[in-house]
Amino acid sequence: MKLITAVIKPHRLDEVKEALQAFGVHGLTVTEASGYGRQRGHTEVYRGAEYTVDLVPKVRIEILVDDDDAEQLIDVVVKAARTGKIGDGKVWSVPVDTAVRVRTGERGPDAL
Amino acid sequence: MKLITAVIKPHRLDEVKEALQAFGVHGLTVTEASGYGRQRGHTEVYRGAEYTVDLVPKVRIEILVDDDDAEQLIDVVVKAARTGKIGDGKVWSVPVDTAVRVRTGERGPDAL
Amino acid sequence: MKLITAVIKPHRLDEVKEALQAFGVHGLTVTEASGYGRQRGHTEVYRGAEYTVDLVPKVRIEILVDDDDAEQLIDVVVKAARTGKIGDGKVWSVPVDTAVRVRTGERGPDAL
Amino acid sequence: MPDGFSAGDTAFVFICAALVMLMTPGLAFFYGGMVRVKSTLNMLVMSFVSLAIVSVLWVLYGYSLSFGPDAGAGLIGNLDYLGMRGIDLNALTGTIPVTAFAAFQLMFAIITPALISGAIADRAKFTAWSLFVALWVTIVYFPVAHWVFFFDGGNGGWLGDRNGVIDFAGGTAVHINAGAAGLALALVLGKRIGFKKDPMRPHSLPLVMLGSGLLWFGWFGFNAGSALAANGVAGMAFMNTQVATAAAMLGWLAYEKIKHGAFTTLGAASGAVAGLVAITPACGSVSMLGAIAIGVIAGAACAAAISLKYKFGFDDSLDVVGVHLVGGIIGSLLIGFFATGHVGQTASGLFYGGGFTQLGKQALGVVVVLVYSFVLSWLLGTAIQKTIGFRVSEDVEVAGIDQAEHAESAYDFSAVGASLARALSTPVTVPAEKTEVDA
Amino acid sequence: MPDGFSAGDTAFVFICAALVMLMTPGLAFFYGGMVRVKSTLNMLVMSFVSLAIVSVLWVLYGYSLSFGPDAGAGLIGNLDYLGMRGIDLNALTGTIPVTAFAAFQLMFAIITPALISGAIADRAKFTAWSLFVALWVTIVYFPVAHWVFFFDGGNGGWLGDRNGVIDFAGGTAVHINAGAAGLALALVLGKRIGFKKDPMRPHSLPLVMLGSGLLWFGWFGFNAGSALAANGVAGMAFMNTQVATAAAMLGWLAYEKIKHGAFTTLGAASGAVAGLVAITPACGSVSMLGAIAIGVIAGAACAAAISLKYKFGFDDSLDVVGVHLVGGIIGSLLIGFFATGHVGQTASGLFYGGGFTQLGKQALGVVVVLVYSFVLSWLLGTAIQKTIGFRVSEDVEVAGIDQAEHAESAYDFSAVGASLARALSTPVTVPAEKTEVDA
Amino acid sequence: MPDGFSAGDTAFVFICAALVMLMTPGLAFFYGGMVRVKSTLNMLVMSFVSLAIVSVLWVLYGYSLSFGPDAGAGLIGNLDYLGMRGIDLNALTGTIPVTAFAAFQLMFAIITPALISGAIADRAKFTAWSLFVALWVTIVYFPVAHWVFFFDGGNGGWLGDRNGVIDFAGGTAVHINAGAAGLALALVLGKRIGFKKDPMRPHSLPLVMLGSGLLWFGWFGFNAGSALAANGVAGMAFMNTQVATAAAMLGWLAYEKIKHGAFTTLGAASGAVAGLVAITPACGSVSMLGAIAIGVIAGAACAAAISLKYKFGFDDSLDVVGVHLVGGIIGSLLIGFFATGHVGQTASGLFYGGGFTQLGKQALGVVVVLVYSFVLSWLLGTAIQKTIGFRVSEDVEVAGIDQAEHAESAYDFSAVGASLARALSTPVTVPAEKTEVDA
Ligand SMILES: Nc1ncnc2c1ncn2[C@@H]1O[C@H](COP(=O)(O)OP(=O)(O)O)[C@@H](O)[C@H]1O
Ligand SMILES: Nc1ncnc2c1ncn2[C@@H]1O[C@H](COP(=O)(O)OP(=O)(O)O)[C@@H](O)[C@H]1O
Ligand SMILES: Nc1ncnc2c1ncn2[C@@H]1O[C@H](COP(=O)(O)OP(=O)(O)O)[C@@H](O)[C@H]1O
Repeated sequence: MKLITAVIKPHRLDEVKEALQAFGVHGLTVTEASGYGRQRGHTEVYRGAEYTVDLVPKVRIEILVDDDDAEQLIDVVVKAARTGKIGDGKVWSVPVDTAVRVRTGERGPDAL
Repeated sequence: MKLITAVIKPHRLDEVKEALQAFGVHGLTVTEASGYGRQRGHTEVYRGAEYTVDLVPKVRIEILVDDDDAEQLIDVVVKAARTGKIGDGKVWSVPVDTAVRVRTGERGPDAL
Repeated sequence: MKLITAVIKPHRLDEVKEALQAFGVHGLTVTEASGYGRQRGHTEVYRGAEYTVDLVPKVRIEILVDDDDAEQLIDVVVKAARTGKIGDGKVWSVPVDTAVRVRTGERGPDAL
Repeated sequence: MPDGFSAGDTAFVFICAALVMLMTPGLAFFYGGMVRVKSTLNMLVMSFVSLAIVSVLWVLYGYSLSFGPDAGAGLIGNLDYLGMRGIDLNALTGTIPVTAFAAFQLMFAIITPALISGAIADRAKFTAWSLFVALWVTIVYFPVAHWVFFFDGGNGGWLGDRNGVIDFAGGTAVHINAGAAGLALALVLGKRIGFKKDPMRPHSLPLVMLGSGLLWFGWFGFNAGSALAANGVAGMAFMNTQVATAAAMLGWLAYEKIKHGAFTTLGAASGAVAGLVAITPACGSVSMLGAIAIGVIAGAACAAAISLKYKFGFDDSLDVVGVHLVGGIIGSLLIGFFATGHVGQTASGLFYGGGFTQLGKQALGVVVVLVYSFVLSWLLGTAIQKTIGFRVSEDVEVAGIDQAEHAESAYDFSAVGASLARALSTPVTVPAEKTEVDA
Repeated sequence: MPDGFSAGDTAFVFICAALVMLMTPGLAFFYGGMVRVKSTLNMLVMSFVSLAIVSVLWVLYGYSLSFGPDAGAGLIGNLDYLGMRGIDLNALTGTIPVTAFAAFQLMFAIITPALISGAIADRAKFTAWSLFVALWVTIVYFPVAHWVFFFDGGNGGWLGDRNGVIDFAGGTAVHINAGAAGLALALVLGKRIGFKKDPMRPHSLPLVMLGSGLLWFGWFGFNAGSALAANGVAGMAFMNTQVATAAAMLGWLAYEKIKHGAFTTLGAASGAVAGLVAITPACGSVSMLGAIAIGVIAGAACAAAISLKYKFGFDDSLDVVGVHLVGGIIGSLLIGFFATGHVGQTASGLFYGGGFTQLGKQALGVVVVLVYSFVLSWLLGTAIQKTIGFRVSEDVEVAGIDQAEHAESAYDFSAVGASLARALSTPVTVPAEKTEVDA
Repeated sequence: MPDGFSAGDTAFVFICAALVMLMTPGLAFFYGGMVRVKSTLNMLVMSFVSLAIVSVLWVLYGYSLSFGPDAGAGLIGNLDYLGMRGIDLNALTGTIPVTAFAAFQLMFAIITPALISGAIADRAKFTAWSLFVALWVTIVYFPVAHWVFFFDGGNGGWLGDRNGVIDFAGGTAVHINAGAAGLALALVLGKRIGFKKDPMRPHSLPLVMLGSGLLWFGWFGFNAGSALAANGVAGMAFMNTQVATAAAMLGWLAYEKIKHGAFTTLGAASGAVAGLVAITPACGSVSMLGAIAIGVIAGAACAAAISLKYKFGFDDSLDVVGVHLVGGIIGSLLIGFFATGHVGQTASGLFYGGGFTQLGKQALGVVVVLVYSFVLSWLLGTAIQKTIGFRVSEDVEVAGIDQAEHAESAYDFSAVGASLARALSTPVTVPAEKTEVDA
């Protein structure tokens, strides 16, 4: 199994979720994150001084998948998350040793 | 070493922590997350329309452990987190190359 | 490629970021977390009873890097995050199969 | 002070003016809590800027247009009081100083445009909004206030003084006026991205409740203060305000429990506001039982009315139409039924033997103000949209208007906030270069 | 207006009534900030619904039961004023319109049941609570208000008018009454899951401070307004209110610094409220130095009293007993010591040469109201629990009552909130099927 | 009540006193929203404790020092009213009870030290601050109030009554006084860690707006109430307060839009406060057009003034100097130009044919209060710093003062809060052992 992690623009979550659904993946875990990269943040004025805030809100998604689906799923996510503008984010995949469904104790692919 | 990640129901954190303590693990890192799976969310009424909110609050726990303890620890977590109801969550494990304790620079199992 | 994850004291983020910049790494993803370890939390008084809150705020940083840079980068992070006081946190590294830049679809080291 | 002056009445009106002033911040919180977190500040400051703009215009010419001697046919005041000239310390309006009356009425002129802002949440340029406020009070509010609130023994405003439309505290001049303008602007600016799809739930219901609490509190000044004296009429207006609001909250909660299965906090707050709106024109002419009836009707009817926007597809974001326009119409028309002839005003409604006469007058007031405000607001909004632009760009709307228009975020609760900011922001003293950015 | 009328007094009482009205939202924020985030809204709306229910009942029959002509033995008013009939514009109570008096007293009737809600935070069904409020004011508050507040030259209420119990602004009728009822309900509903184990700290102390600030502000209306005239007695009540509150804050802070090593914000807020409670009955009969003494005593004593609940194991969640019952008793009894005979009332206390007489009367008032309220509230609560059920299910309590009872969450601060919602929610126009869900 | 008494004036002053009381919580929110989340509570409670301390001292000796019969040369009151002895129910000040006057003035004495706290956000020990408040009101505020506010037919305070310095409602005694003291303490305590580097942005702008809304509302009591009567002068003060505030908001917004490219919410709030400050001394002596001029000038000038701290390197954290000192000076001096001689006071300014006379007097008032307050505050602050220590340790400052000084966190919004807390906290009834901890 693989764990696919995607750090994307918050307002693309919509599309990603629909794409996953279409692909047949029905579960995911989301965390709020902030990112810093080559993209620039926004400017804020406070008390007569301006500041550039480089940290930009992102959504971090984790999806457990079968090894066989991993590559394809990455493509699905990348495509759905893309706006073509700087700051679109990253998707990566790491190997998973075991996965368990807490409710039933099922292991491996059955746990998904 | 392994990194065990558990996405569980928030109100089970209590039990998980006590189980870990009993097992001899004394550290963990917690993040707030939301999950989406086969479980359903709740209904909210807003201005004369009802919405089903599918995203459900979860707690995401990370625990670094020795390879030898990993399997057993997963069982401990799964048992402690289980309510038997849908939405109990997932636990998975990934291999870790290195781990360092920042304060001392110790590496590997000693870093835990 | 590797994924370096660091759980550190929030007020060291400053130094870590500067050190990374100096090292030549320009992107990272940050999440707020809380940690529990051998460090103790603080005491709060509420309505005539005192409580020790053991969960302490931490910052969780993720950095994707080339295999070659991984070891050195870990050292950079550890050095920058260190205060020498208990609760300084952990840094660990896991192997990454693939990484993709969402904007362009570039894979591997080019995606960083 | 001259003869006829009453320190008691003056004390009352001063404090009522302060209470009505507080309603605008109250409204800001009511609206501000209801939007998504990314447009909180814009919502707040749209109300606050109305305090700033209208106060200055009022002194310059607004008071004169609204309450200066009639310039002809009850349509508008003349320019005798430009810059408040001639208003001296001892001049009276009834039993109170002119300054007290002018201050009290100013607060009405401030909140009316602020009410409109709820219809165009999340998407109006701040400069365009400010311009709109200045122009709208000038060509819509000041004249309408003259029509409804200026009394001069039959030679005052054409609706109130000359034609007997009863509007004790502003059901037409304030609520129908703002509601119709809100509808016009919602049409001009169009729907928000995600309208009907995204629930766009309130980001802070405690802020909404704070707003509704302050509105309720301030509304005693609005309604009872409209008696312009601390007397029995004010007392009746006070009690009617309280019980109609209470009844409307119950009406709204009952409606939504039956229709949607839950008593919501937002429903409680909205129901209270609906009741306050509906009793505003009527509080000086109905009995307390009448006020309860008006409240229940308004609460349930407004609860039903807010789904109209989904049916007809106009994005009146925070339900200015559903609450203020509909509530204002209900309250104004129900006077035609419930006026007892024994409270503050002598006309009787249908249920008290007065026949259809008063109802007809009320209908006149409703239609005139609604049409006038809708048409002029639509023209004004369209003119602004066509010239300097009224609506922000799609990117700004998605990223959030607070950032783009005000260079601020409403909250920073991060435990690591300071550190993150320190780590990742760079103070610059000149505006940052406009390179490609990710917002 | 008729002879004897005073516009100044009327203005004063109107504004005081508005101030007291604001106390109920203030209380909602005070309580709402103190609970965990998952029951914020429920806490707010328990107070707001009291505004709604009690106002309507007041007009229907409450005013008549409390302030109608005595039906016999000073126990209750008769039904002369059902539906407020016969209350015309010019009728006076003392120097002010009856409507002003009725409005002022109504606000007391509203806040009293709202105070009780703090004892049963996080676990009461909203429908059951609403029913409780309606029944409780009818069988407990309206009679007790008659006993304490109805004066008619010796033929009024049996405690105040007939037996000389001093309660200037509601130490017995409001605070002991609510506190005893809170104790009863805490016992009937039982402890929250996690009581004594989970700290259940306030989710927003700024909201608590807002509440206490508004309560303090409104309390000037409560106490000074109880003079029913803008005169020297009101002035003394005003100053006494301010300094007792100040002294109580210092008393509480000192106590907790010594006992627990920190000056907390919650302690400052709670101390102020304890002082306000304790001076309420006494503000018309003690000197300013006496008020300071009462404040310090009440602040320290209430700070100590809130740990009783841990000792005796009843879950009075937000310390209605520790603050309102204990504070009310302290203030009521201390009149027996500190009454000077020279402020608003003529009876003197022990320290001013009056012997034990007044203390005895005060003890009578305390005991009667405490016992009456406790017993009836317990019966009422038990009856509701046994029939429609008063407490929510364990699942609802764990997941949070806001969601289950009100279909809402208090806040949505997520920067990605809108997007998450858009992505993951599906608008439905009919109630969602009740399938197995994870909350 | 005795002859000369006016119930109307009394009602007015009572309510104004309550309004001014509300300004201190308002200030707490204004300041509390502006700091980072980790010092929110400390900021709130620094204001609230001023309510507690000053109220008690006022009754003990403060009122006597400020408003007791002059002890000589207009420098201070004597001790005739220690413990408020001799103030009976029927004693009058002008047309109102002495208690009403004493209550009104007390609220001024409370907010003045609270204003100072903004200069030393995030870094003052709470005990040291409390001590400072007690000493500062005693040796600085009470005398200065006597100089400026005590009138006794030419035998009163030396600035106001004897030398004709016009300060209607406290431009010198309150704002310059607090501003100069803030500057002194900012110097004594030194810069915060991260000053100039870390933006230290407001953690909650809605809380800031709530604060500014309540301040604006309460300020009507402050300014109009200073007429001590519900009359035409109060009316002029009321209107001037409103329009100067409005104009100042526009002035500030315009300045920052031109200079930094954005209209900020914080700018709107700060501009309003700057206007309120500047009109405070002047509201009883200028026309409404003059008030607009003063407002615009003050708004823009204060917006410019807040960057002085970066230039000169003193960390006046929340701009007490930039807003209150600068705004107070502007308002006080502009009286020398804009006083019409026809409003509440008879002296005319330069623009109204009065020459430079009044301007000279105003300059005297400004300089005297500024220097006196700065010097004594600096000495007092230094003495406290050298003895018990005024500033917290570096560790405490980094981790956040709320935790260390108050053992609390402002918010707990975590959806899992309760569970996390339950899981990970251990109730202890004795203070936890002080082992090495990570905060
Ligand atoms: N090396 C990295 N490790 C982890 N996350 C990264 C890294 N580089 C970028 N990111 C994440 O990706 C986001 C977008 O990166 P950026 O370089 O701005 O955009 P792009 O990938 O379009 O060039 C960042 O905000 C950050 O969250
Ligand atoms: N494929 C997945 N990848 C990552 N997280 C998942 C996945 N499926 C489910 N989850 C997480 O597990 C939680 C419970 O999943 P769900 O399917 O509802 O329950 P169950 O495991 O009891 O069948 C979800 O809320 C989500 O956080
Ligand atoms: N086994 C673990 N797995 C995951 N995170 C851990 C583990 N142990 C500690 N941590 C994280 O590291 C932080 C510091 O740990 P602690 O034991 O207090 O400090 P130190 O590493 O200095 O001894 C904790 O707050 C937690 O976030």
